[in-house]
Amino acid sequence: MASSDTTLDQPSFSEKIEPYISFLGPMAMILAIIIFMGIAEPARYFRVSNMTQILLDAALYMPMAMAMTFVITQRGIDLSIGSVAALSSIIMAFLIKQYGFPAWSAALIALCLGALMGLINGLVITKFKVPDLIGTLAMDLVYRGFALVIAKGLVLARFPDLITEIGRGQSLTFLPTPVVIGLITLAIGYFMLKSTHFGRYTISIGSNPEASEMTGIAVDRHRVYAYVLMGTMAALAGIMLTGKLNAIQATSAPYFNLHVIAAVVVGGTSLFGGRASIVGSLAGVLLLSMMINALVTLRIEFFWQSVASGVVIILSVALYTWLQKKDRDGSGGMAAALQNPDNRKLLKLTVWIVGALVVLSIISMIFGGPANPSG
Amino acid sequence: MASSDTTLDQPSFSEKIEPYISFLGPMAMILAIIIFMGIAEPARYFRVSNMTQILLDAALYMPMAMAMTFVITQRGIDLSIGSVAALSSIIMAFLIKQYGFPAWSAALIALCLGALMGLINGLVITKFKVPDLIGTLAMDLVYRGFALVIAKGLVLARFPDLITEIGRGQSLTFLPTPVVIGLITLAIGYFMLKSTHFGRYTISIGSNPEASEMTGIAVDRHRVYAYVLMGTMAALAGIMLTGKLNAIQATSAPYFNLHVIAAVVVGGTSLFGGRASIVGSLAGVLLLSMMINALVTLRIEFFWQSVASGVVIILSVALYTWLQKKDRDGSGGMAAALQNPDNRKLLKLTVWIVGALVVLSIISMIFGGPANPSG
Amino acid sequence: MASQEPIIAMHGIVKRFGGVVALNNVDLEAYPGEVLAIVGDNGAGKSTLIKILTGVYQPTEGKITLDGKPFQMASHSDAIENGIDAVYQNLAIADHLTPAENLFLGAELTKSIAGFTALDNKRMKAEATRVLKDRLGVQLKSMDVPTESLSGGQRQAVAIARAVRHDDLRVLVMDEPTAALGPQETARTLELIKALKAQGLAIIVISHSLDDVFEVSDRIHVQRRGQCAGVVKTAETSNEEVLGMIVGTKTAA
Amino acid sequence: MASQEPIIAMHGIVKRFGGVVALNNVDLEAYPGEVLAIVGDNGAGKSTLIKILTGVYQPTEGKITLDGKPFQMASHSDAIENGIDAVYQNLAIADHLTPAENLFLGAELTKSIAGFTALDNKRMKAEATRVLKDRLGVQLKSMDVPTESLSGGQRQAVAIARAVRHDDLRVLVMDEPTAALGPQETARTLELIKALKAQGLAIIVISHSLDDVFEVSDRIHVQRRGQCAGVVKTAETSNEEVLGMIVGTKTAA
Amino acid sequence: ADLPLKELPGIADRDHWLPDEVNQDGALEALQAATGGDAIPYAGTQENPLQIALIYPSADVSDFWARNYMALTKRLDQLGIKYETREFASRQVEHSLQATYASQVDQDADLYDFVIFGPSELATQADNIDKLSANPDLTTFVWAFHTPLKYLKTQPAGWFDFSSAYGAIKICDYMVERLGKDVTYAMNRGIPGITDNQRSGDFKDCVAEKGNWNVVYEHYGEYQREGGFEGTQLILQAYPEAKVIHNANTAMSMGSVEAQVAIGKEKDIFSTGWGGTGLELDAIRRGELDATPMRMGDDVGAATAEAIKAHLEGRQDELPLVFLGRITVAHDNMSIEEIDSLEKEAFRFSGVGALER
Ligand SMILES: Nc1ncnc2c1ncn2[C@@H]1O[C@H](COP(=O)(O)OP(=O)(O)OP(=O)(O)O)[C@@H](O)[C@H]1O
Ligand SMILES: Nc1ncnc2c1ncn2[C@@H]1O[C@H](COP(=O)(O)OP(=O)(O)OP(=O)(O)O)[C@@H](O)[C@H]1O
Ligand SMILES: [Mg+2]
Ligand SMILES: [Mg+2]
Repeated sequence: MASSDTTLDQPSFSEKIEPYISFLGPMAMILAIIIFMGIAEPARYFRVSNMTQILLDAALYMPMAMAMTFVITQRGIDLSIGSVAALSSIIMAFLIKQYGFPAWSAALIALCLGALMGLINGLVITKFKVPDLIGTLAMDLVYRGFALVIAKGLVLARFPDLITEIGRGQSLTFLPTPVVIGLITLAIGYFMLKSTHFGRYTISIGSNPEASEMTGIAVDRHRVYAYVLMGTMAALAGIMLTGKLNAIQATSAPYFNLHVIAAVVVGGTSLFGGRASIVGSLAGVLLLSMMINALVTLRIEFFWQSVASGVVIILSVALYTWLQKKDRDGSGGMAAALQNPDNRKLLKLTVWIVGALVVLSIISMIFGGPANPSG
Repeated sequence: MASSDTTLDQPSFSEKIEPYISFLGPMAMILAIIIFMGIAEPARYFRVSNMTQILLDAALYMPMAMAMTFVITQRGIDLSIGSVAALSSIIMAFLIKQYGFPAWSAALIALCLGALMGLINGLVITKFKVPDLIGTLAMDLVYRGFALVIAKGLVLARFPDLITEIGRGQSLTFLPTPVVIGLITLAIGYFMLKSTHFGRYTISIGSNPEASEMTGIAVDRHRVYAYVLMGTMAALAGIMLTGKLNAIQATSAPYFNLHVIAAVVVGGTSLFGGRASIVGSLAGVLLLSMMINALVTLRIEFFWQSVASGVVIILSVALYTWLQKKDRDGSGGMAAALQNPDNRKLLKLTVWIVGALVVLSIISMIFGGPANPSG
Repeated sequence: MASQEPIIAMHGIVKRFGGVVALNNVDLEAYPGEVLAIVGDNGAGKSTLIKILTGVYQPTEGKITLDGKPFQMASHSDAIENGIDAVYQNLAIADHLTPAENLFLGAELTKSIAGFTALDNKRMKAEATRVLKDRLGVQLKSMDVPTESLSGGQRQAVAIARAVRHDDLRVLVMDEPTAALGPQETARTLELIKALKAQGLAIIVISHSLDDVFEVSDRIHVQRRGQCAGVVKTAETSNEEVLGMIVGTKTAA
Repeated sequence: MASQEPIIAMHGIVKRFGGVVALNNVDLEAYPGEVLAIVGDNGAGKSTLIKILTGVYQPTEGKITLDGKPFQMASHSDAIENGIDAVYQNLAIADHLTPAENLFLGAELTKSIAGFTALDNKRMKAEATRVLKDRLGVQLKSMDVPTESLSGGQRQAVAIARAVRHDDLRVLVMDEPTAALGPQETARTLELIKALKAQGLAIIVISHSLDDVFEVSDRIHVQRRGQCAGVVKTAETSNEEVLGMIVGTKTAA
Repeated sequence: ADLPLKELPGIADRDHWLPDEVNQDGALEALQAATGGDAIPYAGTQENPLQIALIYPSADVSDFWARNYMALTKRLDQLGIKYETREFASRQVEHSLQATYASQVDQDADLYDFVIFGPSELATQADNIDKLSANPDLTTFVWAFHTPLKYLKTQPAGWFDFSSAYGAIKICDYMVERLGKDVTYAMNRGIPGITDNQRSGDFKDCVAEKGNWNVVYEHYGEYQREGGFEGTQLILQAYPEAKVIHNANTAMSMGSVEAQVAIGKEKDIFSTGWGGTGLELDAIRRGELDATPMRMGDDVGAATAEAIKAHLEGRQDELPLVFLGRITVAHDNMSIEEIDSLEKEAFRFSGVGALER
C-alpha cells in the first residue's frame, strides 16, 4: 500500500520534538520562574535549603501524580484522593496510637486500605457504570464521612520515627526520604507505562476503548487496576502527609484532588485520554511547588497566590496546546481573527456585557444614595 | 432505502418510556425517600413548613442546575461557579454598602459580572484551547483569589429588602420568591433547550462536535454562550445566597460546583454530552435537598449525612444507567458473572487486598506493643 | 452535457497542514447539470479538496470563483448561503437529535412567539418528512427517535436529505456516499444522484468504486499525491485508463 | 477446494439486542483454504454474526463448534487463543500507540527483567516491521510515530497485520476490509487475501462490493434481515443472482 | 527554668500544661496590667526596624486575626518601637501550606527577629512550633493557643490567647444560672478540631454536668455563615424542642440569627455567639442574639507588643509563658451603655465597628 509521499521524507524538526512536547509546556514555565527568580530574588530562592523545601513540598504529590497519570490517560478522573488519603491515614493513626500496632504494619495496612478504596471506586465506575467524575465525587463524600465518623475532631499526633522518616526524614543525606520515595514511585510508573501490559493497555484504553475491547483487552479490569493504583498512592501520600506534619485529622488533605489533577494536566497528559507523560507529571508537580514557593519568597500576598496559580496553570496548558497544534498557518494574526464573523459576534457580546456594566454603574452613581459604609 | 425490519413495528414499551428515562432515576429515588419518610417520620417530614424549607434549599441551585445542564450537554464542565457566585456578590455587596448603589442596579451589575466571568471561562476554553475541567478549575482559583483580595475576611451583611426578597422573600404568598425565580429560570431553560438555536446547537455540539462544525454551526461561539449563561446563573445564585443569609463573604459558596454537577448528572444529563434533561435537573436538585432534609429529620448524625449523600448519588446514577441499558440479556446473573475470567481476576484482587489486611492485622496484634492511647 | 460557464471553479489551490502538503496546485470546475467524479488513492487529497470547496478549510494558496466572480469563504455557512452543500465522508450527524432536527441543523426554520424567534419544530418535522419522501423516497417508521437508532442506510439518507433540502441548492458535494452501503442502497443513491443532476445541480462525487463512477459521472478528476493527475470525460475513457492514472502509470490523454 | 471438515461452524445462532432481533437462526461454516464472503444489505446482521464468531458478542441462542467440538467463547481472547482473529469494520486501532504497539496489542511479547515480566518493545518493533514487510509488503517510513499520523491505507495494513501476525492463525475474519481503500490498495488487499488462503487459512470476508466478492471468494453467504438467505458457490452463481438474493427477489438455488 | 514550675491535679493525664503550672506567680497579672494600662514608651534605641513575621490562618472567617494584628501594631506604635511586618496567610484547613510557611521563615531567620505563629491546628503544627522556637535567631510567640505542649523540646517565648475553655465555662455558668436545669438545646459546631472541642465540647460537658442539659443535634457549620444558617434551619424544622442554639463562632451565630429572623423565630430561641465581636454585639443590641462569651479582643495583640518590648529591654524573664486575655459574658439584659463600654475596652486599638484595613 502506497505510503503517502506528500510528507517530507526527513522527519521535520517539529516531528522530532513531538514526543517531548508534552513537558515542554511546564518546562518553559519552570524556566520562566527560574529566570524571573534569578533576577528578582536569586539569593533566597536558589539556596540549598529552599531547593530542598521545594522538593519536599513536591514529594507529597509525586506518587499521586504518577497514579493520576494512569487514571487520566484512561479517560478517567479521581476526585476522591484527598479523602482516601485522610481516611487511610486516620485508620493507620488509630491502629498505632490506640491499638499499639507496629508502625510498619499500620502503614502497610493503610496502603491496603487505600487499594481497597481504589478498588471500590473502580467497581462503582465499571460495574455500576457511574461516570468517573460523579462516581469518585460521591465516593469522596463517603470516605470523608467515614473519616469524620471515626475521628471526629480528634487530631492524632506524634508518631513513631518510621512515619516521620517517610514524611520528612533526611537519613539518606543526599535527598530527603519523601523525595526519594516520590521519585521511586515515578520511576516505577515510568517503567509500568512503557514496559508492562497495564501501561500499554492504559494508553490503548484511553486512545480507543472500543478498539481495546475488541482486541480482547479486559478494559474494565484494567480501569479498576488504575483506580487501585490511585488509591494505594493516595494512601501513601496520606502516610507521607502524616509523617510530614507528625499529625493527622479527618479534615486533612482538602486540596489533593485539584492540585494533583492540575499537575498532571499541566504536565501534558491529555484529559481526552491516550496521551500519558510521567516525566511531564513530574514537571507539573515541580512547577506548582516552585511557583508557590516563588510567590512566598517574593512576599506576594496570600490571596494573590490563588490568582497566580490559576493563571500559571492556564498559561502552561495553553502554551502546551499551542506548541502541539500543527495547523497553524490558517489563522494569520489579529486582523484575520477579527474578520471571522464568529469572533465579531463574540466581541459584540463582550462589548454588550461591559457596556451594560458601565451604563449601570453610571446610572447608579447619579441616582444612588449616599455611601453607607456601616458594615 | 430499506428500513430495517428486524425491529418490531410497534414501538415497544421501553421505546415509549425512553424519553422519560432520564428522570426516572431521580424520580425513583425521590419516591423511595417519600415512602421511607412516610413510614419513618411522616408528621415531621410532610409538614407544609418543611416542604417550603426543602423548596427554599433547592431554589438556590435551580438556576445553576439549568445552566449547568447546557454546559454538561456540550461535553463541558464548570468548576468555577462557586467562586463566580462569591466574587460577583462580594462586588455587589461593596457597591451597595460602600458606594451607595441602589440594590437593583448593584444586582444587575452582579449578573453582568457573572456573565463576564463566564465569558472569560468560555474564551479560555475555546480560544486558549484549555480543556474545560482544568480551565474552569484554574479560573476558580483566580476568581476566588480576587474575591479574597477584595474582601479579605470581611463579612458584608444586612442588605436592602430587594436582596433579601430575592433570597428568602415570601411576598408572593403561594411560593417563596426564590423558588419562583428558580422555577422561572428552569422554564426558560426548558424553552431554550427545545425551541432556540442555542438549545438545538447545544445538543448537537455535545452529540457530535465535528459534525456540528461541518454543518456550519459556530461551535466555539455556542460553547462560549453556555459558559456565559452559566456565569450569569451563578451570579444569580450568588445574589440569592446573599439575600438568604443577608450576608456574604469571600469564602462563601464553597460547595456549589459539586452539588450542582451532582444534581444535573443525577437528573440524567449525560457527562458524555448530547443528552440533556431540564426536568431531570429539577428532579436532581429536589432529590438532593429532600435527602439532606430527610437525613436531618431522621436525626442522623452529621457525618453520616456525607456518607449517605454519596451513596444516594451513586445509587441514582447507577439506577438510571441500568434502566437505560438495552442489552441486558447477555449478562445472566451472578453465576455467569463469576464465570467471566475478568471478574474472577478482580475477585482474586479483592481477596488479596482483604487478605493482606487481615494477615497484617493479626501479625500486628500478636507482635504489636501495648496500646498507647495517649492521643 | 455541461454548459459553458462553471458554477464554481478552483484555481491553483494549495493546502498545507504544518509540514504536510495535502494539495499542490489543483484546479477544478463544476458545471450545472453535470456529475464530476473525483477518484484517487488514499491520502491523495480528495477530502481536503472538497472541504476547501465547501468552506470547511481555507486554502493556503489559490482562489475560488463563483459564477466567474472571486469568492471568499470564511466558513461553511458562506458556502451554504451560496447554494453549495456537502455530504461528508464521516456522516456529519448528531446522533442524539431526531432526523428532522438533523436535517435542519444549522438552518433551522423559525417562527415568532410573542416577539421572540423560536424554532418551529412542527414545521421542520413536516418538511423533513416531505423531503425524505419526495426527494429521496425514504419513509422512516418514526420521526421522533434519535438518529442513532436508525440503520446505516437511513442515517445516510438523512445526511443526503440535509444537503438537498435547500431549494436553492446549486452544487452538491458527496464524499464516498456509497462506501458503507449495501447493493440496494447503493443503487438508490446512484439513482438519486442522477435525479439531482437532472434538476440542474452541479454534483461532485468522491468514490473509490470505479463501477459507480462510470455509472453516474460525466467527467472524472483523478487526484494523485496531492496533485491533479488529469481530468477525463467518462464517455471517452475506460476503467483501465483511469486506474492507470490513479496508480501513476498513465497520464491524462 | 474446501476440505470436508469445517474449522469452525455456527448452528442456529440467534442474537437479540433488547427488542431488536439482529440474528435469527443463522448457520455458517468456514473451511480451511477457502474464502467465504458474507454479503447483505445494511443492518442485515453481518457484523453481528462475525462478532459472535470472534467472541466479541455472546449469542442469545445457538452453538458454535470448533473442529467439530462444542466451543464456548467468553471473550475475544478465547477466540484469539484458538487461532481465530478479525479485522473489524471500524478499524480497532489505538491512535496514540505506534504501529508495532498496535500490532501486538492484547498479545504483547514479553521478556523477563530481574524476575519481572516486562514488555519486549524492541522485539515487538522488529517483529512488526517483519510482519508488515514479509506478509503484507508494506514498509512504513517510521515505526516510532503514533498510528494516527498514518494514512488510511497504512492504518488498514496495521489492522490486518495484527490479525495475521499469529503463526497459528486458522480463521481470519474481515469486515469490509476494502470499503475505505483506493483502487490500488484494494487490489493489494485482495491479493493478500488470496495469499492467506493459499496458506490454508479459513477466511471470512464481509463486503458490499460484489466485484471484490466475485474476485476472491469461493462461497457466498447472503444475509437478509437477520436471516441467511442462502449460501452459494461463487463459481456457480452470477452477480444478478446474488443481488436478487440480497434484495429478496430470489432465493438460494 | 525547668517546667512545670508547679503541678496541679490531673497533670499526668494532660499532654499540655495549664497556665498556672508554667507561669511564675504574678507574671500573668503584671502583663495583663501593662496591657490594660497606658503605654510606657520603649527606653532603648533601635538601629533598624524590628522584623516581625506573622504566620496565621487569616484567609477565612471573622476578623479575629486582623484585629490582633492591629492591636499589635498600634500598641507597638504607642510604645515607640519601629517595626516592619510580613504576613504569611493561609486558610484554616491548609495545614501543609502553613508548614511550608514555617519552614520558609525558619530558613529566612536572618531576615526576621520575631515570628508570631497562629497554628492552623495545635497538634498538627506542634513540630513547626518546636522548629521555630529552637531557632536561635528568632523569638517565637504562639497566638490563639494557651496549652504549652509538654512534648515540645523547646517552648516558644510565649503563648497568647483567650482560653476557649475558660470562655466555655463562663457562658455555661451564665446560661445554667439564667435558664435553669434540664434545657434541651442544639449546637452549630465549627470544623472538627481542638478549637471546636473547647468551644463546643467543653460547653456541652459543662452544661450536662452542671445543668443536666440535653443536646439533640450537633451541626458542623465549618465556621461559615452558611453553615450556621443551614444548621439552624434544619434544627428549627427537625428539632423544634430545642430552645437554645449554641454557636461556635461569630459567622455561624450571624447565620443562625439570620435563619431565625427569616422565619420570625429570633425571640423564641435563645442563641449564643462566640467572641463578642462587633457584629455579635450589634445583634445583641437588636435583640436577636442573646448572649456571648466576650473576649477583650485587643488584649492578645497588645500583650504581644508589651512582650516584644520586654524582650528588647532584656526583661523576658519577667514574662509569663502563657498570657490569657480577659473574657466576660455580654448579654441582652445589659444596658446599651454597658455594652458600649465593654466594646470600647475590647477594641481599644482595632476600633469599634466594622474593620478598616
Ligand atoms: N487536519 C489535517 N491535519 C494534517 N494533515 C491532514 C489533515 N487532513 C488531511 N491531512 C493529510 O492530507 C493528506 C490528504 O488527506 P485527505 O483526507 O484529503 O485524503 P483523501 O484523498 O480523502 O483520502 P481517503 O481516500 O483515505 O479519504 C493526507 O496525507 C492526510 O494525512
Ligand atoms: N449493540 C447493539 N445494540 C442494539 N442493536 C444493535 C447493536 N448492534 C447491532 N444492532 C442492530 O442489529 C442489526 C444488525 O446490525 P449489523 O451491524 O450486524 O448490520 P450489518 O449487516 O453489519 O450492517 P452494515 O452493512 O451497515 O455494516 C441492526 O438492526 C442494528 O441496528
Ligand atoms: Mg477522504
Ligand atoms: Mg457491518
